[in-house]
Amino acid sequence: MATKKASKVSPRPAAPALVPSTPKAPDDLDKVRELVRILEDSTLSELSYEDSVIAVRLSRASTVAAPAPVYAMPPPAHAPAAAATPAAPEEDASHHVIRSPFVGTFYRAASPDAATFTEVGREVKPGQTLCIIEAMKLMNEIECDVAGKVVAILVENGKAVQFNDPLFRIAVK
Amino acid sequence: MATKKASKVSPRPAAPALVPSTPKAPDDLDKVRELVRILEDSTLSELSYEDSVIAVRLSRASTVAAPAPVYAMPPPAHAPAAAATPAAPEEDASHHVIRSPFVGTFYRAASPDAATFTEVGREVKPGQTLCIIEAMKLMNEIECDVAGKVVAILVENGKAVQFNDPLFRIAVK
Amino acid sequence: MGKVGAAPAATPTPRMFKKILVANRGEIALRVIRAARELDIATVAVYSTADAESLHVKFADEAVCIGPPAAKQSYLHIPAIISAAEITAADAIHPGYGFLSENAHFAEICAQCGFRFIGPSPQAIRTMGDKIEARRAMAKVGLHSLPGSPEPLTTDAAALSLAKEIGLPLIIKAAAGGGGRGMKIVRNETELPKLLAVARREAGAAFGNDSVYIERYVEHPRHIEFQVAADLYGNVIHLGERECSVQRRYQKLIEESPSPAMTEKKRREVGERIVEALKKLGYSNVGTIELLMDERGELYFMEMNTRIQVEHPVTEMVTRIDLLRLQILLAAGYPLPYRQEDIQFHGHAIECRINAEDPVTFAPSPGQITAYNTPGGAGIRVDSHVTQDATVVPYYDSLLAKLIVHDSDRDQALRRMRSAMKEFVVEGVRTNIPFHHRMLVNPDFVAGRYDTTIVRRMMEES
Amino acid sequence: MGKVGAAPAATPTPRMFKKILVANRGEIALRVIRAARELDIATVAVYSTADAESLHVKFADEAVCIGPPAAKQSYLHIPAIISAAEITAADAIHPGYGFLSENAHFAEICAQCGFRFIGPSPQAIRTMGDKIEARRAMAKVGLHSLPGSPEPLTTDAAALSLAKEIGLPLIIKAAAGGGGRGMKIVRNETELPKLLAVARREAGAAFGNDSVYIERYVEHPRHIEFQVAADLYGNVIHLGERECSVQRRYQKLIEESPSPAMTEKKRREVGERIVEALKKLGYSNVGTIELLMDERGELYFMEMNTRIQVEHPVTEMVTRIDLLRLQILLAAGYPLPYRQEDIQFHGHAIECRINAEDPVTFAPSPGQITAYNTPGGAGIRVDSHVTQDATVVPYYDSLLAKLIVHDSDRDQALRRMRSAMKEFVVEGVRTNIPFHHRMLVNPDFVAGRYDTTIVRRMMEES
Repeated sequence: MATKKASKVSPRPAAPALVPSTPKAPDDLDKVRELVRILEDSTLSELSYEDSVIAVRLSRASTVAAPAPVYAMPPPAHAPAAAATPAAPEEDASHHVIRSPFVGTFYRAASPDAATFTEVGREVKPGQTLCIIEAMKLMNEIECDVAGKVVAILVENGKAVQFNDPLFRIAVK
Repeated sequence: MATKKASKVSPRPAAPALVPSTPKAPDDLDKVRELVRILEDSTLSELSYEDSVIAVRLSRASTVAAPAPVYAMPPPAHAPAAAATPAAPEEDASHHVIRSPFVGTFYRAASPDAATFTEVGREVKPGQTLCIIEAMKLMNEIECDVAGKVVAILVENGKAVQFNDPLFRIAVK
Repeated sequence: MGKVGAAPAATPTPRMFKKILVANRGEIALRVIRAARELDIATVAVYSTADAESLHVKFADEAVCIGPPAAKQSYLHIPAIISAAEITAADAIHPGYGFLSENAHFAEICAQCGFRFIGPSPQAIRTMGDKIEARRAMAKVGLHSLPGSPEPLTTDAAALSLAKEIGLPLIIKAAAGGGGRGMKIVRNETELPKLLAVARREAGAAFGNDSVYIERYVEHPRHIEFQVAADLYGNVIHLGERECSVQRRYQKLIEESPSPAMTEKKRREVGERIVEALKKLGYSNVGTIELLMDERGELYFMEMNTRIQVEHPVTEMVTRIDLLRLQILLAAGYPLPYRQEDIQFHGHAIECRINAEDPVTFAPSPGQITAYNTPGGAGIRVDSHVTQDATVVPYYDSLLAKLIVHDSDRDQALRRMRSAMKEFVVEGVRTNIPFHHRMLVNPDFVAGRYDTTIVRRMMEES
Repeated sequence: MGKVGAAPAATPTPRMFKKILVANRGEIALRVIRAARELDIATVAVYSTADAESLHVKFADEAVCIGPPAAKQSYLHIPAIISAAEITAADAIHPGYGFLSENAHFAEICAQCGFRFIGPSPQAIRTMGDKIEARRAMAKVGLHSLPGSPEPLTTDAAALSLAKEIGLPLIIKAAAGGGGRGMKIVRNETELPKLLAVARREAGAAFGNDSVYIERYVEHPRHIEFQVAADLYGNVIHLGERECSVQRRYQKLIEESPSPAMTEKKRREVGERIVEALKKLGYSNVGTIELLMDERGELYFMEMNTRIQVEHPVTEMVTRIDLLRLQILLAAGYPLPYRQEDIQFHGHAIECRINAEDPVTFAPSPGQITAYNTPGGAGIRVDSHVTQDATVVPYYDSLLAKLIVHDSDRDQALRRMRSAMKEFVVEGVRTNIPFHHRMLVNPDFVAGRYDTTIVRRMMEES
């Protein structure tokens, strides 16, 4: 759902016909401009200013920069997604991302006692098993589809993954 | 609306968004123009300004410019509005518009046999009766508030008008 | 005082209206438009320039702009409304609630100008609009108020002597009042003269009438009200009660029917007494008898509202009777289509008012609605005039929507309301939705053990 | 054939679910989430990548992405759904309608994996999923179908001989069919062999099963269906009928309850027969018996839907019973909370399906919703998963919303629906709202004299 910022609006046409010219900016108005900026940069809704020369009052109807609509409270806890981002290494568009083709549980080794299939920093090649996604008691081996080096492992061992969740980040050779 | 007969009223300014205290020297108005621009360029909804010469209050009711969805089918037939635009002469921002201060019925003469109060092309001056709006059997004379020449009469004799409907267009002298 | 609203000498033949002008705005204007349309009656909306984009304007068959934003020059401006009815050839005017709905003068002018006023007679409005008059009229026909002064107090001595009779604490109220203005609680006899003077001054300033009276003050009152309906032929029924004790500064926030404090026996007894009273008074059309329930469960007459109420939907949900439709039919001269024994109560209904206001300070929050989602599904009703991209204008009340749920019993209705409230999304303006989330899990409210102090107590806890 | 859904050997103790996974999307997913939440049961939404922004995803407690947009790889992909239930530790799965809701294999896998399937037994689903099986089972327990072949036809000679017995016109239907595919009407005996061959070929292509049968063809049938509910302990009730004759190519567009063609006596008689039949079959959970009413008012069994229906709200409105809540309670092992005599019918309910489709060509119309306003107020219910700014994706059905009204009788319900439909605003995609405006004033529909040919006839008139 789009959020419309109140600043991008046309003025109401009802206003009396004021033909805008381009006058020079008097010093007083520079002060007004600066005051507008101060209010806009704040979270406040009103500002009054008075000195020996001018008196200014500014207000805005409601807080403007509405954030994206937050539907539902309590917000839906996308259970697996929450578990799926242990550490976010620097993203690099050139990196190849291996994503989960299934909903299931992510394992880095064939069994609790076995060695992990791979580690960060290791070379990988096409066809090599990177991990297992368990779904309906079936152990699905997820194979690498490029040659390169593992830059990041994005899911913790034993955690749930959804379809399309990123699992590995690979720097392609 | 007055309870006495044939009350004399001047039309309200179309939109009281701008109330200059003592509009005189043109450089004051330059300042107003600049203040309007400051408000329009901002996300704010109100601005009051006062110095030793002028006092200005600016506001905008809403900051919406989203294209209005076309609600409802059948579309509401705004009965009086439909009748209130017989001929739309070329609009000119410099023209002064006399608007209806009442809901009622628009009459161009004091009685069916009497002469019309004015006609297109005639000179008018402040305080001169332009038409009658009948509301609750009361005949309310609508007076002119500027000196100038009638450019257009925007409502047909005997038709209903709403609050704020444009009645006359005057070229101000 | 005799009959407050005796049927006119020439009782009209039932004749359905052709066109109703709706002299109101917001959700209630839309509610009237819907009721009329469902009876194939054409509708005229009136609006101020601030409401040109409102749904009631868009959904009526015709619409007339009647004035600038200020209510005094638009929705309260009788000549503009009458003129709008004249130029659109309406044959009846529905006043909604607030604005001119309890203005006897307006009801009279409608009649004089040939428009049927959809409500009771001007006389009934006038009697019930004066609290002291209303209490006197109701006491005569058997509905007693809290012990207090039957007449406006004239001297401090009279007040002191009465105070001794009633006992402390007691409360001073404006005769023409409402909304808490002019009210003072007296807990100590010595404060009485001072507070009396203050109350008089406030009442005079607020209502142009400094008459005040005193009555016993109840520390933990419940606000319970009975919905009534009457035709022009002397038939009167009640449609059970609503409990409206969730209030902040006399503004109702949550209403429900039935009241957790009411028994079937008491409903029948009090209902019968109310019906008898209104028969004696010759009241017609719909109305609400507001009662105060003290800590011992005794009910006392407070006032009568001679119009439709904001919270009427909870009664509609438990009785399945459309009160707006009924109001129109009764005003058009039709006899009541129900006898008392036809009125049956099913399940439980709750209404939460969604206001555009700060959830903590309760300050109004006008602005543009940037996102809007109302709950739907089984047992859910939403009455609202708001849409996404609409602007909430600062000139009128802050009511955005009424969320009403119905379910098999109170516990299940509360679950349904909690569930639905989670789907209510309003962005761009602040609302009291967070307040409702809190109240709907408040242990006292959930248990049904609450009174009009519950909001204050809950706010203080945080 | 014996009992299709005999209670499991170890009848479970009633125990409320803790977490339900909703194996569906759109408005029915939201409907299930609401029902669960009102019982304080947590919910898991599953969704395809196309539905990531859907309300069912936003309003569930948890959500799991199960696959790409294609339904076969997401909402129809059993391993993905079971895995989602596993990783979220759900204890029950609600299939909604469509997708896997009548897939006996899925119901079996749910049970094997330890998830309660909220619906009848796999055996009941399987029996009713095969039309010939279903007809045979129902005929045995006293619910007869239109005269026709009891078994799939094997030879043309057998078909010809049967055709002589039944009389013309007759219709050829696919045993595994639905939605009109594989159906052929035979008006002339000589056409029979050719049409039989075509029907077989189409049935084989569409359903992987070329079994067909023939039956008497009714030119002006009404589609009437009975809602039933049954617990695991042999108790069965019916909740009256719905009429769904406003159809276009077997897609229902408007449903109502009660049917204008039904009498109280017939409802009781047919209802009792249905209840007895389902008791004999040992059916459990909710279901719908679809019947065909011929021109003489005789009712014939067509098929049974072993799931909740799109149009269930009209029954909820007239009975005030929440069918989704009931479905969950029954699946959790609770006994039916109502006896047949507790079921009372109040007033009249109508549902209009609002589809994102061209009002004339009925072609789907996906896109972004740029304005959305749903009607509200008394007697109005909206079940919708759509909001302003939402995108209608092209991968699934075109249902945007169901608008349901309730009122005191059919005439008044029609007025209410006409009034509410005027407030239904959808922009950005085309909808069938103009179709509804037309049908709601169609003289045959208004008079209640209509059958399944009404849409075609109305479209031809224009």
